Amino acid sequence: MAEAQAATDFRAGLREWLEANCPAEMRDGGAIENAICWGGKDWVFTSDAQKTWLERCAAKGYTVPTWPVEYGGAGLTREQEKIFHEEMGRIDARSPLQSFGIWMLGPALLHFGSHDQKLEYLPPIARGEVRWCQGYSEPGAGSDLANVQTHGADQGDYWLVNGQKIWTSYADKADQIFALVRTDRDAPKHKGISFLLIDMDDAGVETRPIKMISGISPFCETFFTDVKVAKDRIVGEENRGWDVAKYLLTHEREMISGGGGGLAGGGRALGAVLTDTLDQLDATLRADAMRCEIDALAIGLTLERYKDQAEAGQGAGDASAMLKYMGTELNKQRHELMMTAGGSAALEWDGDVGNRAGDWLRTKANSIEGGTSEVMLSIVSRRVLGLPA
Amino acid sequence: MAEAQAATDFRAGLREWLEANCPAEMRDGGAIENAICWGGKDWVFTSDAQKTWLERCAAKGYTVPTWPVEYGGAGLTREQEKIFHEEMGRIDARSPLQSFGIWMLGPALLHFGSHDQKLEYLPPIARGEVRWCQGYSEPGAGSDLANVQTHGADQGDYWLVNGQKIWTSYADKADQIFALVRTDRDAPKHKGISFLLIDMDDAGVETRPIKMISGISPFCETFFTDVKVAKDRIVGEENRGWDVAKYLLTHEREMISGGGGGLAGGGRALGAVLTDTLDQLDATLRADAMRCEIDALAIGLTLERYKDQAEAGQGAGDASAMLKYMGTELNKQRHELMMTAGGSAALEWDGDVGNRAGDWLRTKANSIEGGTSEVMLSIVSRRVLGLPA
Amino acid sequence: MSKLVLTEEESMLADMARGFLDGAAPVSAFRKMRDEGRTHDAKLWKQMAEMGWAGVLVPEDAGGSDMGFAAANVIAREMGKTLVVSPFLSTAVMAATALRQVSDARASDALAKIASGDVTYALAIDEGIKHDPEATMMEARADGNGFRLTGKKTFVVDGAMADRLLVLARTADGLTLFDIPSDRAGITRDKSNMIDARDAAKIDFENVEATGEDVLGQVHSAMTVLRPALQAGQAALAAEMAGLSAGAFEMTVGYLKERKQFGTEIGRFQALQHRAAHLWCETEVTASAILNAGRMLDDDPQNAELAVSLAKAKATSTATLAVQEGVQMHGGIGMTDAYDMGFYMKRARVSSEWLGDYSYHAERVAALRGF
Amino acid sequence: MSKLVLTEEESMLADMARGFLDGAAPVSAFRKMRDEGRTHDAKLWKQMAEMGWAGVLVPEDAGGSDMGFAAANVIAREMGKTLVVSPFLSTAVMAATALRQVSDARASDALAKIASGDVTYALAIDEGIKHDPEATMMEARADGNGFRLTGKKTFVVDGAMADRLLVLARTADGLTLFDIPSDRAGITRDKSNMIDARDAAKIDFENVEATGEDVLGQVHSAMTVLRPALQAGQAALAAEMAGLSAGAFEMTVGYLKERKQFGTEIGRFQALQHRAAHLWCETEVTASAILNAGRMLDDDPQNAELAVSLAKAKATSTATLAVQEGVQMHGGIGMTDAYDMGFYMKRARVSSEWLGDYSYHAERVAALRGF
Repeated sequence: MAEAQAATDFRAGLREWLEANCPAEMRDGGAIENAICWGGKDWVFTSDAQKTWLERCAAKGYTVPTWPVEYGGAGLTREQEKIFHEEMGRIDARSPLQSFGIWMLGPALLHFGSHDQKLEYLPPIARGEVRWCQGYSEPGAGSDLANVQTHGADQGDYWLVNGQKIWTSYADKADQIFALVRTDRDAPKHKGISFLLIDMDDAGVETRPIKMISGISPFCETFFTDVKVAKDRIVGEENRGWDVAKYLLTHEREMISGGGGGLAGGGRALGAVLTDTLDQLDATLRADAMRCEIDALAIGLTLERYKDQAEAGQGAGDASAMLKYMGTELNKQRHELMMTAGGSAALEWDGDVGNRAGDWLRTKANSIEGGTSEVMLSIVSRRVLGLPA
Repeated sequence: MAEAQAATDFRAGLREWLEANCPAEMRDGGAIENAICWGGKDWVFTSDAQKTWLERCAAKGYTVPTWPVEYGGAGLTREQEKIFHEEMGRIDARSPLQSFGIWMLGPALLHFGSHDQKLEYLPPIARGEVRWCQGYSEPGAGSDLANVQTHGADQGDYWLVNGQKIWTSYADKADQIFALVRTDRDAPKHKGISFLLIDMDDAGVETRPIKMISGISPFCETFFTDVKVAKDRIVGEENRGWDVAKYLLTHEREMISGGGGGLAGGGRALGAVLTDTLDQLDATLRADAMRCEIDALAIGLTLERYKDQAEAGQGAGDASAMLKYMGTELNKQRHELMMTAGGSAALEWDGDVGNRAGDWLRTKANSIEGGTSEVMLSIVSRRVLGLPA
Repeated sequence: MSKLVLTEEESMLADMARGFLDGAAPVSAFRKMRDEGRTHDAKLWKQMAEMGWAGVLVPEDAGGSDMGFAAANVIAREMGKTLVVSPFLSTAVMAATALRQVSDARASDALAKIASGDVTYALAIDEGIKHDPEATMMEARADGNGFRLTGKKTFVVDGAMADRLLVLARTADGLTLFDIPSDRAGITRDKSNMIDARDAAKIDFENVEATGEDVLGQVHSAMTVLRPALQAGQAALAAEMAGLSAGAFEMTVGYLKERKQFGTEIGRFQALQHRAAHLWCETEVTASAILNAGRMLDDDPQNAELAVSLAKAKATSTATLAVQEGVQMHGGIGMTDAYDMGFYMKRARVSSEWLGDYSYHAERVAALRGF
Repeated sequence: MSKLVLTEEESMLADMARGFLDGAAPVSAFRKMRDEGRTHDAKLWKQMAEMGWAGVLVPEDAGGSDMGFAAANVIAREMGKTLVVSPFLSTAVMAATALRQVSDARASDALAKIASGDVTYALAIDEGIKHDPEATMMEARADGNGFRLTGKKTFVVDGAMADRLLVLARTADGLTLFDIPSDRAGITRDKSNMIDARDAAKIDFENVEATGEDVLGQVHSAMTVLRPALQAGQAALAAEMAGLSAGAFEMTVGYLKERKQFGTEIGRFQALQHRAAHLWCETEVTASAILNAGRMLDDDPQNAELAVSLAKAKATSTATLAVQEGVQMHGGIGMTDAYDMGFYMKRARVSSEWLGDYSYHAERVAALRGF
């Protein structure tokens, strides 16, 4: 009962704070791409309200509510985090900050970093001062992520890094990159990789956006030419970067699966969204929309269940592969139906129904980035079902 | 124009013959399993009309309309065969005879048999006097059909056959069996098999029905213990039986795919059948029924197309694998929908909607017998697409 | 809202149930019953009652164990794994839930008898081939202080063996639910020959007398009592189907590891691996929906309908896939009556239909989600 | 009924078309047009006219090659393979078919101009976001001996560049089809920025004058003329989509054979093999439906509707699958603008929608098949 009272008190206090501190302009849900605040030193706030909202949240640790207070978080429990998201949802508040630092580097540092590294890197992420991007994939490597050719030559105080990364999301806008670099060419494929932190302003770092079929360029190619990376700019041990990468992939998969709020969040039902443009759903569209809705709800509940399991100390194991697979395949289907419902209006770039086609095309990468659906199924097959490789 | 006139004349003559010769009781389409006349020496006609109809058709060669006249057929061209089926369909006439002899052994003999063999074996098949079954699969071999262990030891005048076959359809009712027997154990897997003809009454042949999940026993296990098979009871060359088997598999696949008349024939639309039991189809059922209907029509047309191509001398190649895969998967789907539309009435054995459940369960074997769907896809992958094994 | 993770008690309950059922009711026991034409095992049900399963939803003061809906789902899931035949769903879940909605001495007494395993129930609801309580046409004509029931019910699961029937009938101003013994004069039960070899019946009511005492809850207000019962049944049936899917899946994965074709285990074939993996993913998200339905029924029953229909719809599509893949991946052997896979397929089909099929619940989900 | 096999002439036509298009209009030509913002290649169209393609459905006495609908489908399919941009469907197939329904000198003259490549047409039919000619609201108000057209048309494919428009409008007793020049006073064309980088426009009609001469066919009877045109267009579009599927599939299978991952060609992975094989099976049955539609339009046009809707529905589902698998199997590179696969995906989406989407034609099939 004391626990329940504490939760009620927390909710009341939070609600009061939100009422007082969340600017009215920030209460629109912000589901659209360009409402997102990504932070970073070059960030240009789209409004004063966006800046105020970020600062106020950062001061309370609410940009990273579950991180420890000393690293810029609010130290919320899982129970409190749920309440936090419920109360944010209640007033339709925008997320104050999103970034690869929050989703990926942060969790990696919290798990693998030294206390000093956490103190150095985490608070700037929480405050939205430094924007990170990831450097995993390399040209030609595709799903074989451990096939890292980018090389870090040991020069005593530093590594001299040469090579090329691809699919580096928003590398052209990031301040720093965390990258997989081969630091031992003689070791087995997975044993000679280190997880390095590199400043995008360093000499020898170049980046170039890749134009995608959706017409936008969320991804880049990034080139390293004789880049010097100091020996303390490493997460985890030397040549053990694959452990960090695997850990991070799990986070990435949960994020892509909809953990970022897309699916699980109390969004509108797909069927209802479809009727925004169509008076009536024909049998095919209605049947498909129902199936998608059922899957969306079940996947959303699974995300909650895994979080509850994690809190209860029951690891979800390789379940992130499952979530990633199911979430992204569903998302692709949803956007196919959105396109169908949009009819000819959805066939124009930035037509009467917005950038629906661009969003649709963007989803096609969901089941490729962060591990393809095929790789996810193989992971489940081997690690969960124990089928022979 | 002369050709068109000949077709018109043929149609007129046939129509007249059918009007005069097809008994009224045989004009009910006979879509139900126990309306089929299978023939054979133990066959008990279900009615005088069934007997009369068989005899009249056999006399004209209409049990096997495209076979040469000298072997018991009517020697129809492809064009005439189409007209034959149209006219039979027009008066909803039952097929006078169906059998594995017609579908499988006949085509094999026509292709690989000697003139004497054709004269000996084909007319009794055409007249419904001898009922054949097939002995391909063996226990444990599954999809690996060439994994034949049943052995025929060369004894000069005859082979001494020992071994066991499984999934021998209606072996308990058949007079004769055509079987794959290993006659050279030292040759590579596909090179030591012969295609033998064995009398089910021979000493040492035993057969035992297998009860299936549908409650019926269309299949048997068949055992050979020191069975003597004379040297002239072989189709094709010794140790080249796999060529015959492969050729036959193609026919079997076309038959299972619906070539037997199930799908391609101008049957009622699935959606219309479903409304026999349900006043209104909900969105899901309607959407599924439309998809099935579209696929059924397209597959039926493909069957026609391949026949037309064959007539035009353009081989359909490994397309039988495609037809088999598409046709059987569709048929399973159709029966799933039939079950859904039947609701609780379909959940009883022999309930108000007949043996709908039994038919449904029977279809589950469609994608296994005659080569699984997985084997069909692998055949397409390798032989049609040229993907590496 | 409680967490979407099994509590320690629930995990223990699952383990105990599994342990008990593996001994007392493996699939071979179902096969034996099927072969002998039996649809009820009185001794087994008595044992279940002793373990508190018959009274899982009966209050403690009526002799029940009162473990709640989530716990009932845990038991149903374990039963599903080995195709256990019992009156659990009809009696312990649905009838008990219906009776619990009524607070009178007679209901208390009935609940006590359920808990002790001394009475079994069946729900005589549907009249057409699809589940649709609102479409009830059966008439309960007012007659003196009571009623006369005339009409036909179909797909009455457990109806041939049950001691008592909950009968839905139309009265002047709506629907009324009656709780009557199944041997009352004018009732004729015709056992259906079901593909899952379980008890179901068509029941004919010919001018059957029912007193005011026989009405469960209020006249013209059947749904107040029946709806919670149906929801509890739908959730538990979804759980049973999840168990059934798990049982079929376990057989299938085992077969993939052991069966050799073309010189290697078929489980090495990537196409089968990916299909098996996809199926596992479906079973995982289904599990979440079912756990959620149990939690909602326990914590917020007034708003549980979405959770329940979600669970039943998803459990239905997953079970259908599980048995289809199970049969196909087993090849010919899976088609034989001597192998157990066919039992799973037939039970999956019956449970898909019972208490509302996929479409029925999908349409409920759509309506509750605003489209 | 003609046979479901390509005639020798049709095979030769396909080979010739392929040979010509591989030289004159490979996918790289489309990319160049897209990059330059062009949606029409007048020189290419003139060459096509010289080969008889513009007049494929124009009678020989009007200067056409009169090869028939099946032949038009053969050409459309080859165009689809390399994403060829041309006025073929709007002008040579649909406008020509509409004009052929009318036997007057003016129509003959128009057909001759189509055959020579001197005039292009667009069909201004739809007003809402989905194809639905019967829902036309645009008014053609009687005015003296003629009409005044006021209203808006959307998704007018080829509408920004076309010389003439076939405009569907509502008159007193039904729908009437007008054949008017696109520069007539009161017409405002607003080019749409289409994802397939082709020509489409929204067109505004503000009190546009149309004389009795401008009416194609009979007043109030547009469908007599328009329906055959739409059916011809739907069949040819289905054929184009089949070509598109084949083009995407060929790229994909090529990639499977060449691309290595985890030390081997990805085409060795059985899961991909089976998906590719399934896709090929779908393309095969789709081909039959399209061939059948061409035969029916040539042989029995009054009863071609089922065949046409079947072809368009099946072509749509197959093309959708082909491009989805194409992108997924290519991985990241398939998502880049520098690679051609995205073009196929975008064109598949636009052609799925044009002239009726999957549902539209599936519902037609269902209706014609009695449910």
